[in-house]
Formats: sequence, structure tokens, C-alpha cells
Amino acid sequence: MFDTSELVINMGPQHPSTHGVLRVVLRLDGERVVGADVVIGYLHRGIEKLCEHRDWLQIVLITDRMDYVAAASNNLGYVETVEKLMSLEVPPRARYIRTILAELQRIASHCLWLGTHAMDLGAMTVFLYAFRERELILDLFEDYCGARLTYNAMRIGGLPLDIPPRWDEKVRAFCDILDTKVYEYEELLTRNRIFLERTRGVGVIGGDEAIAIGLSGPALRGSGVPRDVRKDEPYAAYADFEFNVPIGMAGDTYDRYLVRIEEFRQSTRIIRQALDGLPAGPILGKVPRLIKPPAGETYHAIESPKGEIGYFIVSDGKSNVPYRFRVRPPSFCNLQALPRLIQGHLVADVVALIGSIDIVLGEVDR
Amino acid sequence: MPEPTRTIAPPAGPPDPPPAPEIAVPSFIATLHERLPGAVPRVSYWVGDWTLILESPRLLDVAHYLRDAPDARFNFLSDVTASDWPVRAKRFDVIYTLYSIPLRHRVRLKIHVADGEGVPTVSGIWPSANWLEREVFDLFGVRFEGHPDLRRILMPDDWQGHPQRKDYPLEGPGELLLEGPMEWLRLRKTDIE
Amino acid sequence: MLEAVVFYVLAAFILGFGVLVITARNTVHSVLFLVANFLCVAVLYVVLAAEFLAVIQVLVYAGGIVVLYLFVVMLVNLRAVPEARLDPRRQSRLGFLLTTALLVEVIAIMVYSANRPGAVSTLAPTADVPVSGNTEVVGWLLYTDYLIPFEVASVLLLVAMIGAILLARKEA
Amino acid sequence: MIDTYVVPTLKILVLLNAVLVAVTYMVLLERKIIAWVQVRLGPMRVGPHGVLQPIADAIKLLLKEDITPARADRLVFTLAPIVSMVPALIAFAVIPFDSEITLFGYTLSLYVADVNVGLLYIVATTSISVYGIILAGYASNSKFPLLAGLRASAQLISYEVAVSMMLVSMVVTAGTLSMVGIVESQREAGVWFVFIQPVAFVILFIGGLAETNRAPFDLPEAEQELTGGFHTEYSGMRFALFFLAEYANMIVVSAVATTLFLGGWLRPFPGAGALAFLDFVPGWIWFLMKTFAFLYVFIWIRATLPRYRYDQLMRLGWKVLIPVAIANLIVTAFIRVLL
Repeated sequence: MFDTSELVINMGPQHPSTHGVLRVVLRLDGERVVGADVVIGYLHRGIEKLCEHRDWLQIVLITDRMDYVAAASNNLGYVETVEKLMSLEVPPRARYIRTILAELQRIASHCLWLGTHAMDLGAMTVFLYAFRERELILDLFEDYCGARLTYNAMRIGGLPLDIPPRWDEKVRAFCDILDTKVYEYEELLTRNRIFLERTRGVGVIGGDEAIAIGLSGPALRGSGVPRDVRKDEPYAAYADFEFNVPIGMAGDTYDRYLVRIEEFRQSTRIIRQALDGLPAGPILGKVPRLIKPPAGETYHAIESPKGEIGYFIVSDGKSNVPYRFRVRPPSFCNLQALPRLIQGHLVADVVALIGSIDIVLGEVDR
Repeated sequence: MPEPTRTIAPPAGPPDPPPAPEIAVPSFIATLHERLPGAVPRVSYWVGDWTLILESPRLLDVAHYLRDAPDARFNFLSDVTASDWPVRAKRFDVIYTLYSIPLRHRVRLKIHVADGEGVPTVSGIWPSANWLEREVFDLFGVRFEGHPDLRRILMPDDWQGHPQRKDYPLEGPGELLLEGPMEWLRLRKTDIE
Repeated sequence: MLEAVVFYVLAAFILGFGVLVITARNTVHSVLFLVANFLCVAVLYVVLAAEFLAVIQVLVYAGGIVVLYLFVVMLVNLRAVPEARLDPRRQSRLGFLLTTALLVEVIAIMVYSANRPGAVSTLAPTADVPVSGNTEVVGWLLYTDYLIPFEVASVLLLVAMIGAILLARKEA
Repeated sequence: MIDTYVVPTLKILVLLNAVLVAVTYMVLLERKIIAWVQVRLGPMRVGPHGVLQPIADAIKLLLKEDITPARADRLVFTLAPIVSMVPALIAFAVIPFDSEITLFGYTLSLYVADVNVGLLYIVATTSISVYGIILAGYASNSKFPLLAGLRASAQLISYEVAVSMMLVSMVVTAGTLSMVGIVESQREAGVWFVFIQPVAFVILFIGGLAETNRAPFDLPEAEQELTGGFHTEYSGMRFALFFLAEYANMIVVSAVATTLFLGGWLRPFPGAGALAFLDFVPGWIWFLMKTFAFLYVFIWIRATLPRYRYDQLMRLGWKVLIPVAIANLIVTAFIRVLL
């Protein structure tokens, strides 16, 4: 009857809720999404190429710049990969402190996710509440290493710094605060009728499909797959601690939300155990003065707040730079599921889903 | 501080050492040899990682087998990447990192590819290979045959060259981009229209 | 005197906007002139001390129906020239017939009412309307003298509504 | 002469200025309240506790460059903010702030006009303000505003149906369309109408939120989805007009709700003689207090709730509010006839 045509709109790269410079080209039928093309690369800085021209120690601070809201997790993944390549032994105290830092980082990253996700749905108060707690973590990191965002907090074979005096008490106090604040977040969202309507049944993906499309981290666990690198391939000191891996049932946005909320609690649980059992001893293992791993290649993955972050590093054994440096960025692989998830949903769900898979463009584009 | 640069002659490839005799070979590799004889000519073991080195024509067979075999069940494709060894005739290694969520083990597949040679896509087996292969295509110029959507992903669509190759300068292409500025502008404009 | 001046000014505006509605090249502008037209008519009602009608005019026509017009106009492709513009003679015969019929009708009514000046009823409260006040009188008349036209109109609207629902369902 | 021309003109001038000042300070109030909800301070720099912030904002917006997009429909683009602002302001004409006060020995009614179709007049003006948003969406010649314009027209028309239905049941209850008359009939009834018509009150409140584009129904300007919605392409004073119109509409809705349900200028329980000591508070103070209570709830909701999605909004409007409003009307009519 009428000449109806699809409306193509360009969401991003400058858009308030694409979390950076993501560009999504949406084909709309009314408000319904009939097709989506995700365009990335606006923040491509060639980090992999750059790392092939920096020596092994300098790379630690470049990894900070990938997932810049979870710099410590990136550091951890890199140094552990090099340690694996060199078969280095890391002292237990260093492994425990690394675990604490990684878990604090997970909480900080989840705080940022929670704030922006809720903001995308229009609940703006949660944003400031979550950032209030994130600020406390940044203070803890500042106490530890002096930096608030890009920490450069790890060394190959251990840590550059021991924890400052009374730092563990501050961390404990923070864990107590966070446990009460998580209830505050839940108060505002978990049983909020509007939040439920906006998230339940939105972006449903089943477990098998989620695995096939390469989701990892909380996004995969929300679909009911109990996959967590911390449990399955324990690294740092995770094998020593008791914690649960929360999984969802329905695989929708709401379950992914619940999984991350539960991870707040599990993280404080891990941190408390690590502080209780913090061994004495050196923080840096026996590391050669000149780091030059033997020729060979390896892949090592850890559980970053976004999912499985893996490093594939090739050493030629002769030069003081890696021959090939490759990151398996969880945000990149998770983002791949976005066109599948938003198919058939409304424009308003697109922002909910971008928030739900929790991406950082610094890591997607590298 | 002077930038550390490569002064030594470029290596001709990773050592890919075979497993020491005392290392127990995982059962799925043994059955793989049995079921697809000759598909995997070399097996390598290094710091705990198993790597199967094969030729690209057999890639899909092996990939299918590894995904579906009951003792392998590699249902999760962690990563697809490549490395560039310019002195070699088949200069690229394309590396697939597989993980089995039910059985919790890993393996890597590796194929050698010459410049311009096509590689069969595994995106039909693991949909997650879609973007990962696009990235390898973008940064290395390895073509994936049968890929549903082989476009550049990180670099602009009109970019020339493949930045992750070893013969590509760190500082970028220099005047390459400015070769035809009008052409470039025209491309941009049609993109907007 | 003042009333007459206001009336003729308003009438000029109403006619002017009416002409603009059919001459504007841009469909959205055309709809906007229609709104302006309706607003002027509402003012005319106020001048005639019929506030209820004025407000209803704004509420129903300007605020309701034309919004839907605008909705439709915005949804269909505006850049394409309407077919009628491409071929001016298209359906001109039918249009001519309709306009003539309308004109004849208007003239007939004018002649008829000029001959019988008492036939034009006023809304002022009379002996047979036991209520006072603008709204009340309108209500009274609607439910007494004009009950049958009123009911017929509502049945017509009901039919139109059912038809619209049927059409919408068929597409879904 | 004085009574027919000078006094109404003065009233209009005073009211218009008061409303504009109130609207600018609404913005500050909203920022402050939301800041307190979110454990922040809000504006603090301009004047003590930021009280001069609205003036600084106004100057900034006046001095900003006024951009018209190259391919916009210039006439409509200029018209749209005016069309959204004017109805919001003229609606105040029939709002009774108090019945009569004595000022310098002169008895003065605190409303501009007591039109006998006052309630319908307000509905009519708000129905006109839809045009501002639709036209802004259309005239910007940009996709996000267009989507917002479509959302806005559908949303406002839908909720207007429910609100109008509810207003009809209020008219049946009060027996008049005049705003002053409605307050007077509450005095006669002895209680505020909120106790007689609680369902209608809830519907008016929800519908009011939706008609003023406030959270959780702020879809036409959802910045997270539509980058600001219909005013994406606006800047400077034209943007300010949209902004002010939204707040003016909020005040109108609050004032109407106060008049209809909270007894306008009447004290609580006007029928209860025991509370007569409350009469020392002037009526217009009561009115303002009630209006501000409404505004506070508006802001509070914005700070707390996420946003509805378009289809959910429509479902709420058509499948919940309208049926409930119709049922309420039928019940009200029956009770009115039987009693």
C-alpha cells in the first residue's frame, strides 16, 4: 500500500551508549532491528605490532592500554604467559597478591559495567553509586602502585612492589563496604519491574550457541555454561581458594546481570581468603637480569572481567623483543555475538545488549 | 633510550619441538592419528602446549573431527591468529587455538600458508572464527576461502597493505596512503552517501 | 463593529490558510497550514461565545486528527512527487463534478436560509432548553434534537474503527 | 476599564514572569535533588550553593551559536520550539492559585481567567504541544530526531486518551469543567478528590509523566538510545525553549493534579472543623506546597527508575491505563446516577 523502506541508522562511532567508538549500522523496520553490521577499528592503535618492537618488560605497560578499565588483569595475563614460556617459578606471596589485585580489578570493572549498563537503560543513580565504589578501588590501587588507571602493576616473575603497610586492612574494610553496597544496587535493579521488563527475554542465547559464537566470561556463564578459567585452568593462586562460579539459566540480559552481581560477592570472598592466607616471603622469583625466553611459542589464558583473555607469544630466542605478540581479546570475541543478539529486537534493546556483553573498545580494537 | 631493534637475521620459523618420549600423548591425538591417518604429519609439545601441524587441505577434516570426536570435543575456538616468517617459502603460520569446555583441555592447530594462498575457513565449524579470520585477513592478508564476510575489520576499508606483516614498517605506510588522495576522498564520500 | 472586524480578519485568515493547504508544495507544510486553519476556526468560535466548541475544535481536530495526518505524512516517502501532480488531468472530471455539487449545495443552503431567516437556530438558552451554559446546551441539544444524527455518526465511527482493525489484522 | 483590561494584563505579566523564573529554578531544583539522591552536591559554583546557576545557564544558552542544519526545513525548524513552549505557558491562564486575596484593599482573584471549560482548555493546549516535538523531529532532517518524533506522537496521543478518559470521570464527579468550580466542589464534598477517585489519581500521575516525557517514559529524548531524541540538532536558545517547555509542562501537570485531586488552595480535609487552625496558611501557599510535592515525586522517579521500552510503553498505555480509565468512568457514572 505504501512504499515502506528500511531505515538505516548509524549508531556511533559518536553515540552516548556505544561505550566508546563502536559503530553499529542498524537496518530498522520501524523500531525493530532487521539487520546490524558492527564496525570497529576506530581505536586501533596497533598494539600487537607495537609490542613486537618493545622489549619484554616494556610490554607490561602497553598491555595496560588495552582493557583500560581492567589493566591489572591484562598485566597478569601477559606476565604469566612469559613466565610459562620461560618456565619461571613465581613465589607464593606474589601469586596471592596478584590474585587480590586481579579480583579487585574484576570488581572495579564490574562496577563500571553495572553503572553504564544501568545508565543505558535510563537508571542513572546506579551509575553514580557504582562509581562511588569503583573510586575506593582506584584509591586502593593508588596506595599500592601510585597509579589509578594504568597500573603497570606486575613484573615477569613476580611483582615490582610489596603491599604497603596496613593495605590489607583497607582492602578488608573495602570488602565489607562492597558487600553492603551490592545490596544497594540490587535494591534499585534486581526486582525493579521496569528493569525486569527491559532485560528479561532480551538477547536470549543458549549455551551451545554461545560457545559456538565465541562468548566467554560472564556473557557465556549467563547462558548456563559453567566455564571459568579460574576454575578450569587455575592460574595465580586460584587453586587455593574456595569460590563458586555463578551461572544463569535463561541466557538473557537479566541473567548476565545476575551473574555479574554474584561475581561481586565471589570476588570479595576470594579476596578475604587470599588476605587470610597471605604467605610471607619474597615477591620476585629468580629472574635473569636479561629477559630472553627460549625460542618457542605458547598460549596462555586467564579470566579477565570481560572473559577469557589469552596471549599467544612467539619468541625467537635471539632478540630481546617477542617475535609475535597476539592477544585474544575477550571484548572482541564477545562483540561478535552482538548482531546475533540484537536481531529482531528494538532500538532500545541494542543499547541494553551492548551494555550486557560488556565491551571496552580499547581492547576490541587494540 | 634507543629503541630495541632487530639486528639479527630473521628466523625461519618456530622450533616446534616434537614431544619428549617420556611425555604421555593425549588420547585424542592417538585416536586422531588412527581415524585420519596422515592428516597430521607433525605433533609438537612445548611448555605444556600441544600443537598439531598439518597441511591446509586437511584442515577442515581435522577440525570437524576435533569438534565432534567424543574424546576431543573441542567446541570452543579460543583464537585464530597468524605469524609471519618472511624468509620461508610458505611464510605464514595460521594458528587455531582450541579449547574443550566439557573436557577442559587445549590444543593448537597450525598450518603453513604461502602468500596469496587460500585457506579453507573454519567459520562453518566454529562461527566464532568469523571475526577472528577477518582480523587475520586484515592484518596479514591471508585469504580464507568460503568465508561469509571477508572484509577488513580493524583497518579502514580502503587501507593498502597488511600491517602485521614483518615487512610492513612500524611507523605505517608513509606515502602509500597519499598516493591517490582524490581517489581516497572519493571513496570516503561514497561511503557517506 | 469590532466583532465584524474580527470576523472578517479571521475569515480572511481561514480562507488564506485554506488556500495554502492545497497549494503548499511540501506536504508537511500543508498539514501545518491545516492546523493554523483549525486554530483560526477555534478563535472564531470563541468570538461567537461558543467556548466549548472552540476547545473541542482544538482538542479533536488540531490536537488529535491532524497529528495522525502528520504521522502518516512523515512515514510515507515525502521526496517522491505525488502522482496527482505528475498528471494534472488525472481524475479531474470527478473532481469537477464533486466541486460543482458542493457549490450548488452551498448556494442552495444560502438561498434557502435567506428566505427563511427564522430557521437558523441559535444556541442561546431558550424556553425549550432548560439548562444554561455553553457545554450544557450543546449536550442538551445533542441528546434531544440531534439525537439521531449523533447516533448515526457514532455508528459510522464504530464501523470505521472495526474496518481499520480488520485491515490492520489482515496485514499482520 | 481597570477591571477588564489593566488587571488581567498585569496578572498575565506577573504570572508569565513567575512561571519562567519557576521553570528555570525547576532545573536547578531537579539537579540538586538528583544530586542529593546520588550522594553528590550538584551545582555549587555559581552563587552560594549554586543558586545563580539558572541565570548563568540562561546567559550561556542565549550567547551560544544557534545552528540550523544545512538540509533542515528552516521554517518548521524555527517554529517547533515556539510551538512547544507557547501551549505550556498559556495553559497557566486557567490554573487557580487561590480564590481571592485582598491586596492593598483591593480584592483580587489569583487566576487569570475562570473559563467554564477550563479543564478542556488545558487538555487542548497540551494536545497542541505535541506538535513541537513532532515538527522538531521532522524538520531536523536527521534520523534520530525523526525516530523520536514518531515515538513522541504515538506516545502522547496514546496517553492523552487515558488521561482524557480519566478527566471525564473527574468532571462527572465534580459536575463542572471549570477549574475553580472543581476546587469549590471539593470544598463542598469536604475531602480532596484523591480520596474519592484514587484510581483516576494514579492514572493522571502516570499519564502526566508520559505526557511530559519524563522518566520512565522519556523515550522521545532518550539520550542513551536516540542521542537526545528530537532536540539532537538544536542548540542555543531554541534548545533552551524545548528544555523550558518540558519543565513548564511538568509544572502544569502538577498544578492540574493539585487542582483536581488535592483540593487546589484548600487545606487538608476542608470539611473537618478540627483542622481549622490550619487556615492561617494562605491558600496559594497550600497550592504551591502541593504542586512542589508533585514536582518532587517527578524528580525522585527520574532519579530512581530505568526507562521503559517503546512497545512496553504502548502496552501499558493501551492495555492497562485506557481500560482502567474506561472502567473507572463507567463506575463513576453509575455511582453518580445512583446517588
